[in-house]
Amino acid sequence: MQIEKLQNILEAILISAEKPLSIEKLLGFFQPEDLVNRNDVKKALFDLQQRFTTHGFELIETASGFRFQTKEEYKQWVTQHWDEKPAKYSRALLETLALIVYRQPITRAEIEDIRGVAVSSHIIKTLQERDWIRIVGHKEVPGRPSLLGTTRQFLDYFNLKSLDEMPSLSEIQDIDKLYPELDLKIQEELANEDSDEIESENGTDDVNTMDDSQNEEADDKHQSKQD
Amino acid sequence: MQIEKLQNILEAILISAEKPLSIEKLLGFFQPEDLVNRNDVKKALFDLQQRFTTHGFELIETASGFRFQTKEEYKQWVTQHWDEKPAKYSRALLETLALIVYRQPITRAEIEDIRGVAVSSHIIKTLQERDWIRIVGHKEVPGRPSLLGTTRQFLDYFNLKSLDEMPSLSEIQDIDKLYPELDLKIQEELANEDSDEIESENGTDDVNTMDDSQNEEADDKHQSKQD
Amino acid sequence: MSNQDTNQELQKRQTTPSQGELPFAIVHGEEISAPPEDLYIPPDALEVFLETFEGPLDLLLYLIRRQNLDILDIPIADITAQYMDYVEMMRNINLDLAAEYLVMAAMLAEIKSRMLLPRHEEIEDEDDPRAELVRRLQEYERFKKAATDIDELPRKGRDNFDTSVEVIRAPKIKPEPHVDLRDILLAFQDILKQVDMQKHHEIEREEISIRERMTHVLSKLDGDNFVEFQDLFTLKEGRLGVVVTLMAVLELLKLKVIDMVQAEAFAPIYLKPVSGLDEYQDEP
Repeated sequence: MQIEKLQNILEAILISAEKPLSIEKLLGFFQPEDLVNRNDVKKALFDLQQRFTTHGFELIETASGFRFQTKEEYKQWVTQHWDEKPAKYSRALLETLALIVYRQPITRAEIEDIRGVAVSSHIIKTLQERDWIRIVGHKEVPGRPSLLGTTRQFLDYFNLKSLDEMPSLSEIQDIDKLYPELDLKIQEELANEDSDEIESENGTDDVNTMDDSQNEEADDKHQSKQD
Repeated sequence: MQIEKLQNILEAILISAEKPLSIEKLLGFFQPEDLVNRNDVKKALFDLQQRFTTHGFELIETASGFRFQTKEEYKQWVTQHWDEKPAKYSRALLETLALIVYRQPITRAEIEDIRGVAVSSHIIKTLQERDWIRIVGHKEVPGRPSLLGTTRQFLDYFNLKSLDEMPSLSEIQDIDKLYPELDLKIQEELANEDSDEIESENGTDDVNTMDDSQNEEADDKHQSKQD
Repeated sequence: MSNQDTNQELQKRQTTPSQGELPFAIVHGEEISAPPEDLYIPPDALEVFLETFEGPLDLLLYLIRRQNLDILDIPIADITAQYMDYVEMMRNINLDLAAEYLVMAAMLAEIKSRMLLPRHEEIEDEDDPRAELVRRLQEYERFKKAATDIDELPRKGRDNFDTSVEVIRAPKIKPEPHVDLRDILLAFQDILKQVDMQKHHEIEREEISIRERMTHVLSKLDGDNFVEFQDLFTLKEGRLGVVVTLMAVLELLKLKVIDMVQAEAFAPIYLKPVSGLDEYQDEP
């Protein structure tokens, strides 16, 4: 058999193999009429190793035989096959975070009081591990509960210089108008112009409608990110 | 990024991928700081395809993207990895699939109409489980039967980029065009009195004569086609 | 059921041919009492053989192709007779005969009888009685061919195989969920709505800057350090900044989160978190 053909056959066998293959095992792939001997295989494997030195993967020899593997230097890209999609935070977590942002320093009991439901330790732990909140002190009431506040990392993540740049409550009421562009400067301007309207809107029955449209918009955004 | 490095990274990504990857998906493996754009990827993939033409495996493009696979000419060796023989598909399944491929969107009743027999639910289920076909809609007739069509996975499985690459269907000949010719022939034959033998063979009425003379013509035609 | 029975059955049928039918078993003027040549096979094998047909169209195509006949010009009487023989065979060996075969038998008989009628050559538009059958046969044959073509396409797992290589991976990093600033705003807006409905104005408009400064002040007081009141102020921030800090300190005092200590009049004022009080009690 021609050396080029033998090389290609060995390549095809090895690239589709699930385990390393020894020279003996490789020889087992050939029939007597293929006229392939141990030395031929050995030589072809050696040539193959040379052939792949400049590639993104290489032919290496381990204790149990030869196998192709991706090169170490490209692992940062290859590993991304197995990257998990980032999870989404729960509504409860976001509400807790929002309260810590706008009402800091705040105790867990106060958060629970406002939200009307218990705040799980898991949520607080997640936010702390993310370095977005931390305990900034203790309230001098029975039990001396921790007071929670946001961190520098929180501001960095959202590209804020300070919490001042967070939209004010009145601006939040008008959030529909501000999106899709989350430009704080635009928000400020709009808030100033439309502040009258905001208040009047606030009193209407449109709450649900507003909610839905926001959710929808949020979903759209999420999808477009996934695409 | 240097073209050689990009090629190697793409090689490493594709050789370790479990599914074909589109250019968009491949782009997703890079960070902004990698400075890789769509055109770079496209060009690198093209070069890679060239690079592997002389190898035991190749980089091909199918409907969902690019993938490495062993070349067909080495299958007799590669197949020996596995004890089991690759699945064979029944004629009934293949004919049903062929109708869905060429006549999509098509209902089950329409398939049955052309094949002249009932289509077993088992076949439809198998095709769906293989992800080769799917319900693409419903026909607006009583009962709103499902309309079946092929999937991208079907194209991937058969190494196709699009349905255009399927072999074309054979032509249908028009029986009506046969008439003038047929009449002429019969008259000729009658004039030549060549039909004696045939008549005596069957010893019966005109109908059979006609049938047989047609047979002869058919044979002639067939031969001339073979010539 | 034996071959013999089958033959008898066939014979019986052939002795009573319907009008105008050309009995297939009368060839060269002689009665043939045996089934067609290629049916001389054991019943078991016959069953397998018959089952290979994908239906009446497939069987008809087989009969036509076997004799090299032109599909456009089928000798309908011959083919009908042959077809009926096969159907009869299937029945005789108790093969589960699909209804489609009988429907086709009826169709063939109908075509045959129409073929028997004298043809009026003056009527130009007269259809060949076989036209519909021929159309269906051709249509079926195309897809029969297409099925073969598909089967011949190189395919994954039979002709081409996936690659499988060892992968050198980087340590796995679980990505943190992404949050839009907007998500927080929406969450807070929801809270406001809920609160509006329940307790009125528990959360009032409030300058967030004071809230932030409270955190800031607290973080400066964090740990073991006493902080001098004046150190909390940054003059660069101007009057507004100073006022905000002062309000933050007052708010914290009100909340009893921090405590203010002054040893004597005009001495420096120190601030400390309430939580640290016990530890520093003995200090000046």
